[in-house]
Amino acid sequence: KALADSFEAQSDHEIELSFGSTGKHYAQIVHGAPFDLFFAADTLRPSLLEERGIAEWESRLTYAKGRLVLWSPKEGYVDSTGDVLVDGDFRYLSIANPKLAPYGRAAKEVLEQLGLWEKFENRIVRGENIGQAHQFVMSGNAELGFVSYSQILHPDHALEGSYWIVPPELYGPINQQVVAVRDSPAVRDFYKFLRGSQARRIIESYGYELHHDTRNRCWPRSSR
Amino acid sequence: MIECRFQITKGSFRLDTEMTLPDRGISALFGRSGCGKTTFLRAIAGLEKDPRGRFKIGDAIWQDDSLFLPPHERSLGYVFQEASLFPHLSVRRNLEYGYKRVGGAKRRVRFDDAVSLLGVDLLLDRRPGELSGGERQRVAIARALLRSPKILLMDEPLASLDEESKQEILPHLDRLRDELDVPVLYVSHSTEEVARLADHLALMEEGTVLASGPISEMLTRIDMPLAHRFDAESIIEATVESHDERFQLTVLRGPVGCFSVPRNNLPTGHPVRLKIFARDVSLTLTEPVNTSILNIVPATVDSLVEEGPAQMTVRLAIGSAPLLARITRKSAITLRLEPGSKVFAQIKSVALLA
Amino acid sequence: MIECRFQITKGSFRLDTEMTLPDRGISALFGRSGCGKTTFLRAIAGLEKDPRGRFKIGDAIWQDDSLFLPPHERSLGYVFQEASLFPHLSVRRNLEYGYKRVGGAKRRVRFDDAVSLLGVDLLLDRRPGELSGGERQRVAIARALLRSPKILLMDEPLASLDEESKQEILPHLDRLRDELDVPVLYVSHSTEEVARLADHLALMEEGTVLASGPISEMLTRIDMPLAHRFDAESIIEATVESHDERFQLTVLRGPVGCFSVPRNNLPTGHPVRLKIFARDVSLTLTEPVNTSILNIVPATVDSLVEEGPAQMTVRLAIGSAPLLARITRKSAITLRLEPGSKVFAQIKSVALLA
Amino acid sequence: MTEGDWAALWVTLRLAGLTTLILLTLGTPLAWWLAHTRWRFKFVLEALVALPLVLPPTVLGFYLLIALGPRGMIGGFLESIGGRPLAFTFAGLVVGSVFYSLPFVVQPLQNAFQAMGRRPLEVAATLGASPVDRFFSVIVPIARPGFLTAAVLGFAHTVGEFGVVLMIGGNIPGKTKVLSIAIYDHVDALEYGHAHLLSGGLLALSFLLLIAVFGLNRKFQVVKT
Amino acid sequence: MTEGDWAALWVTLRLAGLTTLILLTLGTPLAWWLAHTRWRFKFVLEALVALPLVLPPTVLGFYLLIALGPRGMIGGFLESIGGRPLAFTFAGLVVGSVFYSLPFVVQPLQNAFQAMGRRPLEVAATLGASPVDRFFSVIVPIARPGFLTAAVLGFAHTVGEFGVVLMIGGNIPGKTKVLSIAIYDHVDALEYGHAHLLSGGLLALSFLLLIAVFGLNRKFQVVKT
Ligand SMILES: Nc1ncnc2c1ncn2[C@@H]1O[C@H](COP(=O)(O)OP(=O)(O)OP(=O)(O)O)[C@@H](O)[C@H]1O
Ligand SMILES: Nc1ncnc2c1ncn2[C@@H]1O[C@H](COP(=O)(O)OP(=O)(O)OP(=O)(O)O)[C@@H](O)[C@H]1O
Ligand SMILES: [Mg+2]
Ligand SMILES: [Mg+2]
Repeated sequence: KALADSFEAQSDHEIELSFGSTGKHYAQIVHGAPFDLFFAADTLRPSLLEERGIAEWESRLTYAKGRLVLWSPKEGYVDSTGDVLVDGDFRYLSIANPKLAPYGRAAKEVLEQLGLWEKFENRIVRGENIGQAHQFVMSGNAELGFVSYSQILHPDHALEGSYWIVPPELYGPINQQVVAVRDSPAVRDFYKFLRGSQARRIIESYGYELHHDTRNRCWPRSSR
Repeated sequence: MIECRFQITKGSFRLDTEMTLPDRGISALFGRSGCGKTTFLRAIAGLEKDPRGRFKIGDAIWQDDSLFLPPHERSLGYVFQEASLFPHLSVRRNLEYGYKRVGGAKRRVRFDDAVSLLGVDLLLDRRPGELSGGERQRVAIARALLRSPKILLMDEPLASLDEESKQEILPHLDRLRDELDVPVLYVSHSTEEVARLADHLALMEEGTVLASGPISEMLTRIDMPLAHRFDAESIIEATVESHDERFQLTVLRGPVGCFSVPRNNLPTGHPVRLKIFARDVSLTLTEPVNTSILNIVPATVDSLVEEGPAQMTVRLAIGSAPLLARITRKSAITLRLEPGSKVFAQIKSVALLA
Repeated sequence: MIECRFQITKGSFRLDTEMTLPDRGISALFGRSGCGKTTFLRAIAGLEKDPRGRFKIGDAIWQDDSLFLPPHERSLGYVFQEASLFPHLSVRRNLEYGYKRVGGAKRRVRFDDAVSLLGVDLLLDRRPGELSGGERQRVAIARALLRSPKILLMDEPLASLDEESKQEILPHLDRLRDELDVPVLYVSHSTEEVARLADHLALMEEGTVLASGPISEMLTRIDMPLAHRFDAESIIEATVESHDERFQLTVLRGPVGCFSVPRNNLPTGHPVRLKIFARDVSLTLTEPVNTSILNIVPATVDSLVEEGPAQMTVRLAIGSAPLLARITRKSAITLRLEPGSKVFAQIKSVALLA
Repeated sequence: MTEGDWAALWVTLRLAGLTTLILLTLGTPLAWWLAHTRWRFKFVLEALVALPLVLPPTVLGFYLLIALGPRGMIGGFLESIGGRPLAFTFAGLVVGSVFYSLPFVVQPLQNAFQAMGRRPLEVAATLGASPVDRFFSVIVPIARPGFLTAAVLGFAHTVGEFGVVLMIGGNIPGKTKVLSIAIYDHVDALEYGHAHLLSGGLLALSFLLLIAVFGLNRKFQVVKT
Repeated sequence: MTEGDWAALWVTLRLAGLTTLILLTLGTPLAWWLAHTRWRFKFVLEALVALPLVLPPTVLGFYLLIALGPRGMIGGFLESIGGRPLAFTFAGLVVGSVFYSLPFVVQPLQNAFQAMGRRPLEVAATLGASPVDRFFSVIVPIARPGFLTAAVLGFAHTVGEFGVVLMIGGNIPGKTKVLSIAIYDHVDALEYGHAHLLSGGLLALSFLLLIAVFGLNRKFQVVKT
């Protein structure tokens, strides 16, 4: 959203945003939704769109990489190494649904790496998306949970509680991709903007890692 | 004339009627509980559908083989057996419901008249749930009248009313008949009411019409169940002869001799009807004297029928008019009555009705 | 004794009654539409709550200052003014509803008896929506009877029934009164029914009890509206004297002289009541002869009251019993009647009721 | 509240209002027929009407989307007769909401019609009221509690519903983005303050609306004995 | 169907069954009271009952979650009396569903009670039926269409609902994961085949259930005049 605001500020295009789960929007685009750009939380669905010829070929661009953190609103509850998990002194651990959300998939991988997945199976609550995972923790019903770093860095909220930034080795990358569903001057402008430094600053300030994607650098081809 | 023919099946009950009724005056429908009176009225109203039924009133055909007027296009007023007021409307709006739906030109009953006639003035702002049983019934009658209908169907409209209310309403039904010329089809279990009101009588039994005819004929026909009932009665037509101011009596000229009744204001020569209960008629062989009975007429015995072991119904002729008398068998034998016997019929004057 | 006192306000209507009724026999409640009869019955049933009301039947107190038995703990049978059958139950299950809720030992009316008495045998498997008006009413009566109640409240139970059905049901109500000793509180607009059935009569007007007393007293009290009505009547107690096999008559001994009525099977010496309509009594100065009237008794004029301009009500004494006669003023003057005059009262035998 | 929120509120009110209107229009004859038919298999239809309820809204929305899409049955048909596809349009939202809220309207109405019986209609007919007249002068007022329930449930459910709406509408601001989605978005984006504000506003508004409806209803209570 | 699906089905049926039962138990006295009270402000209560409907389920779930949490009103109270918190438990699901489906139960019942009037109860009382007896022998059968609608709407809505359930339940397999969430998951994960299967199964099952309910109902139809 911040990206959109800033893009609107610097160009004469207007953007209308539609939020929702990646899977839902995927289904909608397949059935003809009038979207120009599709920001997915993963790489699977943009590539599917590309393959099915619904999106512009090779327009996929990984614009950011998410970072997973284990967070609790309680001060000093989560240590900087994640040992609180091993102690298992909690009632509920919140994650996003591994099946639906890349953060969930990542969280599951972390737990599996630590050999805790089986142990906690019945104490893990799954949000539909990373937003709900955050709400479970925020409301105090789950003591801690795997959320995205961007959530606890959110500029609207003071950073509170304690967290552990999970080392990226413990999970596969959470690549966030954008794909162009339709080609238009505005879309092209946006792509240009997205690659620019201002966009990269915003992305970083929201707690994402930048991704150095080379493969998609070619779209849009100027030759078209 | 009103002609009707209906065949309607309801469960195991079958209504199968064919009947002609006069299209003026009051026709009474008489019969035991469950004999099909309500079904018959509903058929006339178009609420029970018989595709092969027929109904014709005057020149207007309401239904026949090719036509079926829906109920709301039949100009009729229907007083249901249960008052059936609209629960969501006040009494006033209940009354207005039908009234408003009659074109101004066709209105022949005034709102205020119906209201005061049925004594519901004070109830106008109540809800039906706040009325007594009799009050509901009166509102329902007023509502039907305000429809200014071409025919009035009344299913025991006075059943839950006290005698006084009845006495107040009955004359107005008379008037309705006479002034507005609206034929009325009237279901009642009260022979009193029927004899008082009706010009025509149809007897029903198990879904069929047993007999139908002018009231005076029906009440005295000895082959009809009615004549055998405890309260069998005769109707005699007469005209006003004179008024006796001193004793406040009106003298009526009947087929033979005169009858005295309480004074009324009818002009001389006006036709009236006398209703005489068979049990109010006693017979003597010699002319009685020094008696409080004013109405004594010579009569001839026409026929005698046993009425159970102890009683007899004697059909008399006064002039050409029939008159029933109910006496004990003992009296009949003691007095040696037989067809042709000359007797005096004494009728208590107070038992005569206008 | 049954003692009751209720004060109930409904909108602008106010019921304020205090009354003592005999706790056996049939008490009739008589009054104009809207005078509070239904409200009174509902109060007895506990359906209208008056916290300061009082009701005592025999030794059982149903409500007083400190006690209020809810309706279902009052052993009563209530026939509502509208039949009010349960729409979701068949006729059989409607009847069983109250029947099943009476402990076996307390059952005093048999299921089959009530069913056949009210002639609803063939209707048992129907739904209330499939019955005629009179049929519904009969089912409601049977249902109340099957409750084997301590008191029976009946709100115009026979209003929509034909004469024949009434004649079938009435004797059984008599029997109920006599055999089961259940007091009955009976609302009716029919003086005929009341005189036929009731032992006690309470007259209501605008929410208050105007008068209450034994029927024979009430019907002949000249200060009571009832005696002035068109169908004023007297009740005379008598006993069975003998039976006349030849003419199928029963001779009854009254206060003075004998009365003949159609033969019945009552044992000699059995007490009976005779109902005599004032208008069925005619007076003569000389003993009539050669007449079909069997019942002629000597009487003394007690008092005379004008009844409108043309008529008079004469209160006679036969022995000590009161008897009303309705005659014209002309006759009264012609016959020079005055208190103390000796006359013969002629009463048509068929007008006597058992 | 942002301009977007106002737009969403406006879309919501239009959607709920229009849906309720259509539901009452379609639901009334259907409920009347169900209440009075003697057709042996009406219970199958009754079951069918209630069926959409058991699917999760998003899933129902998904199937509706497929059906409405250019390759779907309805969408394909519409396209073949030259109509525009319904998905992602306001019209599509209305269709989806109507479909989903139908049982809330049909069932209360059917009950009200059944409880009423035929007698008041017969009386009205003998008093000269034509069928349309009877509908407005007798059926509507006597079955009023049923209509009220139908309207309230239908309206409130459409306001609050968002699974179907999100799926079919695609959350396009000013067109198919309704307030419920806006609130959801705020919650999802951790903008709790804004979400509280909108929720509070929606609740307050709805409460006032409901109070008005039920308060008015009180005035017309029918006394029954 | 996987083992997980069976578990989800089982949780769903238990949840919907229990919720319906509780709804009927709580809703009946409330509806009765609303139908017969002459309290001047009952319309406020009526509006309150319908209010939860206007919030999107997920948002409602969110607020419920906060209320149930250790710092929330309900959660705090429960904790202070030594109870266990309700979030992410089956019991919590039930509470949430009851809260959310209440209007679907209260309103049809209230209408049925109003349409019935007091007369049948008075008759039953004079025939010796105690209040409890009257409830089962008169109120239930006469208000049966109302109970049926209440139960069907309450049950179906609970089966299909998933926003509140997901929020409060936390989607724990075998414990709080219901079928609607499972189907949703499949759709969102593009496992359409599986989603179709489950949806189809759920629809078929529900259809059979509804057919049975409405079919039985047919047998007891009351004839009204
Ligand atoms: N809810 C109410 N609000 C106002 N007045 C009422 C209400 N219910 C009854 N009334 C009035 O109370 C009076 C007594 O009613 P009740 O039903 O007891 O009369 P009733 O003697 O049984 O009459 P009927 O013979 O016509 O049945 C009537 O005048 C009626 O209008
Ligand atoms: N739906 C039905 N199914 C079966 N039989 C029915 C149905 N409706 C009416 N009947 C029967 O039809 C007959 C005629 O009913 P109707 O109401 O016309 O009688 P009625 O003459 O008006 O009687 P009452 O004087 O008791 O009102 C009755 O025997 C009744 O039992
Ligand atoms: Mg009838
Ligand atoms: Mg009454």
